[in-house]
Amino acid sequence: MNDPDKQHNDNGDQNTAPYDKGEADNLILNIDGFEGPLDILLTLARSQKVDLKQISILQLVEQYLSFIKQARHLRLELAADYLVMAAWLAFLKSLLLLPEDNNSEEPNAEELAARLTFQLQRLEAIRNAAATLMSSDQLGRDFFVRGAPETTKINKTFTYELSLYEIMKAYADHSARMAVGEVNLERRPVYTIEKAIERLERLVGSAIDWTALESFLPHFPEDQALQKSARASIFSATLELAKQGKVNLVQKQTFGPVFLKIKKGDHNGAV
Amino acid sequence: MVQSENMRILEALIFASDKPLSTVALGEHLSEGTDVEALLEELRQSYEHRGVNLVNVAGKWMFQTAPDLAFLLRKELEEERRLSKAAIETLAIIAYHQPVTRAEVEDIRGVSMNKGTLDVLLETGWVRPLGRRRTPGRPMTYGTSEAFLVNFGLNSIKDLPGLKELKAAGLLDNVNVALLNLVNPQEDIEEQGELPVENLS
Amino acid sequence: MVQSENMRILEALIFASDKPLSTVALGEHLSEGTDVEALLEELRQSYEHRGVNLVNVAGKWMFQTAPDLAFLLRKELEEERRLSKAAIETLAIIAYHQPVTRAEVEDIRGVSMNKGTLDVLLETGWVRPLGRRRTPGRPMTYGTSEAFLVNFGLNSIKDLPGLKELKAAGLLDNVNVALLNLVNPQEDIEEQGELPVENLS
Repeated sequence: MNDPDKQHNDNGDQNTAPYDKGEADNLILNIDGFEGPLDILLTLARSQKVDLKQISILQLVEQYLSFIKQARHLRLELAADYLVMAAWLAFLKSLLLLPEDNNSEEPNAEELAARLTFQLQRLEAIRNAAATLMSSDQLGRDFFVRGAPETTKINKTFTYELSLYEIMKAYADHSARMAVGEVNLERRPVYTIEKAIERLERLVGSAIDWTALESFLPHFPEDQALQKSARASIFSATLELAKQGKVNLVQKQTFGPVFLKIKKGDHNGAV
Repeated sequence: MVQSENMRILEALIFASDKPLSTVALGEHLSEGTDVEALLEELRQSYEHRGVNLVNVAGKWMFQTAPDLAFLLRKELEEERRLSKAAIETLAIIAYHQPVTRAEVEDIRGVSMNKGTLDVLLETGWVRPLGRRRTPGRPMTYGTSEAFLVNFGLNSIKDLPGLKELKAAGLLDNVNVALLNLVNPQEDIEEQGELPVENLS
Repeated sequence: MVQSENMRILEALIFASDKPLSTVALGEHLSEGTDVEALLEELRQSYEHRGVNLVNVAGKWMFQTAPDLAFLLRKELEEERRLSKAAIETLAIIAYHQPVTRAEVEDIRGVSMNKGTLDVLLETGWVRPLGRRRTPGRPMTYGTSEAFLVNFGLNSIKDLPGLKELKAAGLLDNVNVALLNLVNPQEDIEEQGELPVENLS
């Protein structure tokens, strides 16, 4: 059986060794071990060996101030809050020593002292509670739960929602994407218009009468694409020359052959 | 011992789990109209003197080893569970004063809170944020979790050791309220400053 | 039921352990000369008709939910899942190109296959291994299952719509038909738009 009462120590004074001057030195050496001025005040208050409700605040103030004095004498680095507390306590001491002035704007000394007493009591109480709590039975230390819990086994079955349309779409998209991926834009063989104009100007002079456009075409029996390009360029060149007034064009019917003939005057002029 | 089928089901469900199960969750496995509470009480009694006990923690049910066998099973707490003095003190303040703000914890301890302290406590899963207080600055308040109750074998925050005494002594009150009581002792101490704990239930 | 202290200890030890405990290991916690076997047998019997049973597995002892209550700890869950885009495309390729190896799918898709993709497809039951190909490395080939045909309302895999139908259905609308023909060169080449130049001849 656990016995929390053993740890329970509401007054905190039975177990606490009294502090005399020598202990105060000890206190100072351990200053790093304290968690702030309130912690030190509580330790000092305990040294009065009375119930916290009964402690003498004036005595506590003296204890603290002498503690700070000694610490400074030993040139210990004191955090600012220790000094702030010292200043406040010095102020409190002056209030406690002065006769009470009811009309004064100053805070009530008794109330300030009560406030400090309460803070010390509260800190002491929560420390005792913490000790009791931590010494009570704890899971994984004093009691245990099922070591090998049997968890719920979940038998999951999955259903997949998919339509034929989605499969088709996926395949179509894939095909399209791969198609784009494989495009290889080869440079198509081109018979340039410049070349065509040059050829036409050269040949058309030798033709006296109306001559079909076909007869001016270069021949590329091995290369259909180049042949097509040449046809297009020769036609364009014909139009260009007609625009420049160098040749006349005739087409007797829709889709019929195009005939061209050099303009006489220009020809003469050109030659 | 002849057990009813319902009791066998409850026993199996709670025994299988390493976490406490609520009466409602357990009831879902029994036919409607079953008096689950009564069955659980009966089951609890049948385990009362065994090596494993049925206990009511955090308002839920679980099996755990009997406390008197702790000597046999006691283990060192894992490293991660070993909390610093400051963390333990902070945990106690949060437990007894919840919902409590960081500033209030600092006020009670008289020192500003170390950066990591709250993190460590949140990490243990014992402390959780409880929401913001409707005061200027809307500070976050903290309290304890179900895991905290389970860890210390408490059915509710009201079962915290020494809580009644602390409350009666006014040590859980706000300083100003406490001072008011010191100056004008009131008849009805219970009335005033209801425990914030109530928010948890 | 009054239990002996020894029985309580055994009960607690087995309950709290995260693995089955041997008779010897259990005996170490009891005073020497205790008949551990007999105690365990007694404990086993006391749990025989309860929701939890003490069982001996491979010479070691553990608590286990009674077999007839195992259903309590099982949950049947049906979950609807969606296939990833990659999985759908892989499924489509397997359907259109079967029998096809993993390497071929990767080659067709132009990306390496994610580890889980084939697993997921096999899990759907729509894809199945068709056997190994008689080529070096003997790679596994995959195709669609009967469940695939049933699920998609097809009589046979030949009923899968071809590219032409995909186009007719408008699924390839945004695709340059001329480019698509690079993939399917035998299709529709005659209908390809004549170059306007031809009109001149």
